[in-house]
Amino acid sequence: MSSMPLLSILLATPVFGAIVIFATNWDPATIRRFALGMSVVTLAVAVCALAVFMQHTGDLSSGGQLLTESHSWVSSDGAAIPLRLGYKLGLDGISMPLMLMTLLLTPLAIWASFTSIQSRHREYYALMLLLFGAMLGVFCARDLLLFYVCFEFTLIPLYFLIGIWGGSERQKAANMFFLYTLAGSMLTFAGVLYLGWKASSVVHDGARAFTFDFDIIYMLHAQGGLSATEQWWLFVAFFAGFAIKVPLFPFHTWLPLAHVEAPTAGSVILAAVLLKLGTYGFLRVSMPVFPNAAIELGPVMGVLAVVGVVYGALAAWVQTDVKRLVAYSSVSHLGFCLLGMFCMKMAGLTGSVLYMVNHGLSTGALFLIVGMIYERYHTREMDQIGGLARKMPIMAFFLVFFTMSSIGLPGLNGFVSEFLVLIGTFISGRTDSGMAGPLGVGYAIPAATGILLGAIYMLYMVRRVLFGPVKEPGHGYDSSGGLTQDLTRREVSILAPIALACIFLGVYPKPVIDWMEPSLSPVLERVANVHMEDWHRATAGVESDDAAYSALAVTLADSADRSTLDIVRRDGEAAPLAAPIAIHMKPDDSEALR
Amino acid sequence: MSAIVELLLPEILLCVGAIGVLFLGLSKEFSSRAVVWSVLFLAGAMFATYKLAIAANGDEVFAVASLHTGPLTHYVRMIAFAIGILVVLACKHVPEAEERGEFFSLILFSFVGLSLTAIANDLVLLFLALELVSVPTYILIGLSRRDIRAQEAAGKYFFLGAFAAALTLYGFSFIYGAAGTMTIFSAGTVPFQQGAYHSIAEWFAAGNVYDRMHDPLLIVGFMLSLGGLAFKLAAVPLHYYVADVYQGAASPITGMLGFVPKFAGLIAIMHLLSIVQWQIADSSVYWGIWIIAAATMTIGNSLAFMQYNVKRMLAYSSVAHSGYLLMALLAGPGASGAGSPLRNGVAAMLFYIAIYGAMNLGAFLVLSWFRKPGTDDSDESAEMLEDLAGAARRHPWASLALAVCILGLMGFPLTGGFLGKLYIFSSVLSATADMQAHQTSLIVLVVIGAINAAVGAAYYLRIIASCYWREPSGKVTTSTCMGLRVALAVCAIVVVLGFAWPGQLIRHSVTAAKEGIDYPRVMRFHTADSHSSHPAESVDLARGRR
Amino acid sequence: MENLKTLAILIPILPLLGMLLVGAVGLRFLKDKSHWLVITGVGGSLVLACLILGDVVSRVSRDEAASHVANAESAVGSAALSKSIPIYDWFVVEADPAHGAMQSAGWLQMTFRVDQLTCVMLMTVLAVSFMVVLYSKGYMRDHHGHAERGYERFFAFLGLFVFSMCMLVLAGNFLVLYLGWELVGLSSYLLIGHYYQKPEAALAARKAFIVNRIGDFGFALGIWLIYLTFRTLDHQTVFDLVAGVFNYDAGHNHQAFESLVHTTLGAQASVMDFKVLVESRITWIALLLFCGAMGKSAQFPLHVWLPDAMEGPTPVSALIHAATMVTAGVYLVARCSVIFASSEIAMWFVAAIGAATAFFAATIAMTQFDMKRILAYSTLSQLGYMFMGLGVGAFDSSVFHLYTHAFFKACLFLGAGSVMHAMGGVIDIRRFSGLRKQMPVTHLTFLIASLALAGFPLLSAFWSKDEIIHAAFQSNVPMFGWIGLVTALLTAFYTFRMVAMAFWGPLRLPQGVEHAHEGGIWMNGPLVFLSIGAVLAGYVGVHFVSGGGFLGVFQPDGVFHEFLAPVIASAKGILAGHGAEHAGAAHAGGHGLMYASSGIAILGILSASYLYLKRPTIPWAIAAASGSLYRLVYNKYYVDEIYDAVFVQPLRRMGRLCFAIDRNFINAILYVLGNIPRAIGFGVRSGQQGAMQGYALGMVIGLVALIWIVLNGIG
Amino acid sequence: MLVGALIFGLGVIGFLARRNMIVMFLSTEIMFQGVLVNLVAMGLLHGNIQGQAMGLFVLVIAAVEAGLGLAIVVMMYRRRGTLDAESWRTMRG
Repeated sequence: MSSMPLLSILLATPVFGAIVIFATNWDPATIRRFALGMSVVTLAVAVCALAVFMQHTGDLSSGGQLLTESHSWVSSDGAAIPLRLGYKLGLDGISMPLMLMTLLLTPLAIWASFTSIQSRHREYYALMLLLFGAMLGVFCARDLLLFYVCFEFTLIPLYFLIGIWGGSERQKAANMFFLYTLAGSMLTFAGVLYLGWKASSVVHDGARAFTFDFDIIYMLHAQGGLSATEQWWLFVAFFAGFAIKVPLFPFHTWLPLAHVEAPTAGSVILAAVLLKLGTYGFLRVSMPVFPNAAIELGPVMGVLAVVGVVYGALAAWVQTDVKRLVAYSSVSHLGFCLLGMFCMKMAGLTGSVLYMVNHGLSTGALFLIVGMIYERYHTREMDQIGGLARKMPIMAFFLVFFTMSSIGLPGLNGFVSEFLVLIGTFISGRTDSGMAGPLGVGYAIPAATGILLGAIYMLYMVRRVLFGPVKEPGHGYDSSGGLTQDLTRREVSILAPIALACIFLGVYPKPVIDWMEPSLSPVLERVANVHMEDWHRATAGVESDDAAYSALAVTLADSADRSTLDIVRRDGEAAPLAAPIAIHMKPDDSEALR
Repeated sequence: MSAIVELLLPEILLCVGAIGVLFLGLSKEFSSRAVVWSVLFLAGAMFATYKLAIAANGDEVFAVASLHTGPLTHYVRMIAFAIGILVVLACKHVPEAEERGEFFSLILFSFVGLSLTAIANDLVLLFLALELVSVPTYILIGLSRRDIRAQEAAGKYFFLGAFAAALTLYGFSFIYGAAGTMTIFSAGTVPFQQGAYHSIAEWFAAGNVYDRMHDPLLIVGFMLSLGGLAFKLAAVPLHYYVADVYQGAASPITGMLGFVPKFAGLIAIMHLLSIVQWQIADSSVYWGIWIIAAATMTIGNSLAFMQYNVKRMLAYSSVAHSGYLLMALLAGPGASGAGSPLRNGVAAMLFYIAIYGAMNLGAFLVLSWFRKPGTDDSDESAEMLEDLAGAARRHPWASLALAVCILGLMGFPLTGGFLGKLYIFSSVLSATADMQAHQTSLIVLVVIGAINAAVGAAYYLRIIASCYWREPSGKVTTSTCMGLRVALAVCAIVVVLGFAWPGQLIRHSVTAAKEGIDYPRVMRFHTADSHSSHPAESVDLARGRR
Repeated sequence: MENLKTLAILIPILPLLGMLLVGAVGLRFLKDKSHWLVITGVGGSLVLACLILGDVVSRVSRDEAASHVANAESAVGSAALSKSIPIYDWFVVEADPAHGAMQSAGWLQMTFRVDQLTCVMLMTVLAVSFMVVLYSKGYMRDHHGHAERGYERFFAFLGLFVFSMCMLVLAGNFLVLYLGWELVGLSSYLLIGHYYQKPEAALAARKAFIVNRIGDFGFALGIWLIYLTFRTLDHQTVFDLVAGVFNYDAGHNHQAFESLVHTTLGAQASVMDFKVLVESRITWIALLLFCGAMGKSAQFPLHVWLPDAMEGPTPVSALIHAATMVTAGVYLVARCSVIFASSEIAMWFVAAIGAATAFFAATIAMTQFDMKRILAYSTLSQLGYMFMGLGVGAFDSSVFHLYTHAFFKACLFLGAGSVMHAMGGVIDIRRFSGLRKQMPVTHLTFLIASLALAGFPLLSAFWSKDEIIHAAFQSNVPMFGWIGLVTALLTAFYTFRMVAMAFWGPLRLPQGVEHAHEGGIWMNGPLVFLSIGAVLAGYVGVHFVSGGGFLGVFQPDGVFHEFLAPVIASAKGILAGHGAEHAGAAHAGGHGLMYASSGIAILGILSASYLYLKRPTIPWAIAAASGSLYRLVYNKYYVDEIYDAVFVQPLRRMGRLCFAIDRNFINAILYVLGNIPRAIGFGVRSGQQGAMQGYALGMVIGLVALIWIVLNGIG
Repeated sequence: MLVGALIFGLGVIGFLARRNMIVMFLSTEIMFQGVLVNLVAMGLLHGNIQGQAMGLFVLVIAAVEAGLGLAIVVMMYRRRGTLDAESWRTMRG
């Protein structure tokens, strides 16, 4: 699409910056400025990528890719099945908003760590930029292998970030984080390979190649490549890797540990972006490529997500450490996000993608604020600090603002996504529009209590920290590093853009949704097709004489569009004439329908 | 006669070099330049192999009953000599002045042995080559360090090595018993006299696969030799010596120990497997190898998990890696002789062994790079985890190299190790298509491999962590040996290059592997009209001379 | 239509602008001048509201003139009113994947809607808010006149509150209604927590927000259920659909209804199935919506937050807890009268809750000594009245009562505020009395408002309360009517108990206060205006008829009711359909009831003043005698404690349990998993004893085992 | 073949049982002889001389081993003073 390989430049700048920082040994001040400069340059490149993206939104429809570039990285086309490991980048409606969020948050995080990081600046900023590059890589990777490599590569910088600049028992937290995620992603690695191997059976414009290209893998399903059991196993393999990354209920114990120990900027990036890799993975890989399994396991995922929501909220309520509280709140929020994804409804999907962006913004900002408090009072225990509103009114304003955004107050971004997710789950059981998703009302109501619990623990935290009599740990605020009592101009200018983004997304999310919709509809369509087949198999069982009805069915199939199916099914019982007719959809029919 | 000389040119050059270096060692002032000469000779050998490879351009050449060269041998020689140069460079500072001559000549002899195993087409030559590989190493270990542990390591290695050699030989004798001839492959078609076959492969091809595979003699012979070779690989039943020997010897030597015998063992096993044309699917030998591979990986990783001495940890990690390599061999070349390492186990193994050699060597070289005040005045190479503590603070580049090599061993993306593991796992997976009967067991193997990789990550991480996090203990200094620094840099680069630009290496490993598959080409032979004159001439020579 | 839209948009924007300006600018420059910004903002939107009222009234009258032949069938003019005015697309909910493209129906717009009910509410809200803003300019100053700390923050949040209240009232679809609903909750949280130093204030603010949130939870479920059934959230379409469903079998021509069904649900929806679906779900929808109303208007189960909300500054209590926020619930039920009317159970439930709350709150008010607490409970009981009115079908009279109640309750609160201001923050009526002489203006306005509250004849509350009681008697559950009368008596009694103890009797002042001085002009002005409003507001709902009627002159069901008639016409139709005979709110022959209720009011007033002035000892004796009953009532039936025990503590314990599970259970599993390789290692390590023989032995055993396995072939 | 197997077995047992290093070395030599016998037997089976040719090579290697082995044993003896294999236990675990 674009002449200039924008995306590769986008990826290269942070990595280049990291190398330069690592190579030269400037004094900390220049390093800081350089790091910030590099991240802002990346932002600039991204803006022009956005410009190009905006022009072409037209052909985004039905899962089109923009700004794609692909060069073969390793290709030995020796014998029968050539090996083509591609380096393919591309952006579409789903990855663009997440990219923008990352591009907004990382420079701010780097800027915020000017005061919080006192030692070994060089490695710190180099690692931050490396992490930045890896994250961008994940979002715009169009090749499963590249996706996996970047997915893995984000682990190292963060491992060191937590390990070196973390809190008290940082090594235990870093180790647990690294090994836990790695163990999960090892299984995913096996899944990736199996998928790549299966993909070679896809005849794509004539040639069959052993490749990991997303588009070919997406075609895999269309050509009926994967049997139901295979899909099920692959779904489980990818589930292992992604579920640990998104702290889904049983696997979330590493998150509070990692957050409490990570330095401010580290936990901002961890919360805002890294958790999203898991959900993004689900959306980008698990849903489209294994739709049968996605539907089959939908209820299981639904239950896990809902338990996650309630569990996270309750656990957050009893915390004494502010950071751990916010960490558990992200467990609860991401439960929502997954719930939205598995309700197989456009509302749910849009809601979950929006949720990823909103959660990133609000929780990222909350962590920044907690970091700022920590820089001043060197404690995160709620019972040691209190009544800060009097001493730090500006900070109080921002804290209340972002709490409201994360609770989901209408008018701010949290509400939009929360409402969409819940309404999607609510109507997920209904069949008359499109097809029924696996989740229904039974999931929506317990999840809705999540909003309630959310308000309770967030306000509990706000009251303990801001209101009530003023309590300060012993020595008052430490004014080293030019920190004034209330937020310095720098800190305010860090939080302000995030606040503006929250308001914009809350009041007028239409442009972002316009991007998302065309990219999400192919995912839904693929799931819809599958559902049709299951539904036939169910009703087909009812048929007595196969031959006669199939002739009739074929004629019906061509004329009827999807919506009449319901009539046929419902009225089937009532009217004696219309024998229970099932519409027989052969795979190529679904092609026609697309 | 000229053909044989031409074929063996690299080896001959190396032997001459070794002897030359031996003499150089005698005189005081020349001994310092021994290293330079040995590097020169190694480079010469490489160049000769390169010339041979170009000449043969990919097809089989049988000089005499017991020798053959082909893409596989060229690949093996190139890799062997390249690593050889690195080892020699790295060992510059190890031997004392007076023993320098013997030291380097022994290294050269060991590498000659390695390249001979590749060429060997005859059980006898194969065994000789294996011995030539391991005997010098016994002495090298003894020479490498003056303290008592080196002697103990040498002793242990010798006794157990001899024991294993006897085992292998015993196995070979049984194979000979079954087949009746020593040569593995032959180009000739006409059987010498009724009933006798020109080569084991011919014998195997003659009968149908099933009863051949279940010929008792063959099975016993096969398993015994497999056992003996497993010692070289340090596979599980015979892995006991690894930790003590690796800990005893000096780090560069341990680096070489990690690579040379393992590579030789693997080639020997490849020879054995190609005799039976990789048809081990339906025989119980498949399960034998399966168990060895699985056990090696698991036990190797578990033991490594326990260690605090970096050398012992890396020793057990090399055990684990032999497990991965065996797994690749189990996958076999893949029915359709696929063109990519993703489908062809042997190619994956060849690619991975090359990368592994560099990684392993790199890791040990870094260890020898960090010196700590040893018991007597001469400083010791770092061993315990504490020695590495906080190394990153003062020597960022060296610890970066260590981190790169360790990440490679772990199989982390952006290092050759990742690609290696990728190829091995995917070739095993694609092998499921070929051997339907073993579909589940192969997938289980991959899962075990994946879990082991994760466990492996745990203890590798500990090394990196101690480098980067612990406070520097202050007494760690670095050695000044230039050669070591160059070798270290080259290893680290090779590991990273393995990921960034693996195309070339893959192409070579694939062609080499392909050649490995067509071994049982008793039927196929070079007709007179084959294109280039040179090989035809050598074929007549082979036929003629019988 | 066009100017209506611009006006409608401007109304909320002005207070918002005021708030933003104060927030941004106020902190540095305007220090104590920031109130001007908010005053101008609220004042401006008040003017605009009047303009809109004028426009709507003219529109309605034009229809009367044009169609005086047909009976009240609204012509083009007021029909246009019921259309919602789309402002912009907010976000998407439904896009049918099959069609790929996004149909517009899927988009939820931010829509406004201006009709009679909105005008009434706007007038009430903005008038009272304007008064309160003026009042708080005076009130929020400490003794020597300059602004308290957080002065500008207070005004900013006031602006936010007015903005959100306007959004709530102007909402065109349920989503915007929910938006306004939550924003109002937020602003009440911020305002109650104004004095955040005091821990109780912070606790009260949090409690208010969370209880509101519980209500909103029910409300949100209701909205989703509506969307699930009707696939649209627009008020008008939903109401037409419901009306259509329930009039369907009434033989109307239902082409219009079927076409509407097809437009919203898509061509294929079968009408019959839709009808069955709606009938089964309507009760659920109504109850869930009412749950939201209960949360906001502090009805019985969720009323706990209102008394504690008195921690906030008095203007806040006046504005939020008297006139505007608490009435949001009533407005919601009135707006969705169609939905409520169509389900018997819901109507009964609303009425029951209303009655219970009214009676229950009145009893508690009798025993309280904190003036603001008494007023809070009196608000509770008046709200109970309004919901009872709604429950029995008298939608217009309950809105009328809301309208009148706003004026006198705000006046009472502001009066209490000026007393508190004078008494230096003391509000316990036992510690001072006889302020009559010291604070004549406050006393006078307070007296008028109390008379109105008590239901003294000819004053505003009398008319509206009487209409509700009358409708209650008419409804199929006369028992509500009796509860209404008894509560009226109690209301009169506790109101004048308060007035007597505070203003009459000998002059007593709490320590440290030399003399009670009147508030400045800024405080008394609004008081006077509101007291006048308390008197005159009633007459809007009454029309003069010669002969007959109460005192020969007055006839209930005046201009106010006609004005609201079209809004609740469909609801009335359904109710009539259900055979409930009480069509109109009141009609001739109800005069007997008027006399009875005015008698009760006077009785209550005299008895309270007599008891508390002449014989203060008697009430104490009664209290002592009733012993445990008194204590029960005094402690607000221990509702707070019950809630705490039943809900709060178990949840916290569950939370701790979850965290405990998290910490040791799951981590334990991980620890075990992590150590498996270590365990294997230990096992194997024993074989590594370092002796060569040991190694060789190991090797041989291994090999033999291997060969044995291969030989007898386990494969 | 049986005889070869017997001798080989003897060598193995000798290697395991005895602690004295020289005896261990001797038993490896015996194992080699066992293999030699086996080779010759196999040669007889097939009637070609390749078996014996291999045998000769084996002898040569055994000699090399002997030379080297004894040198190492002497070295260890000089270092440790005893011939007992058990004494060499410094590295373990």
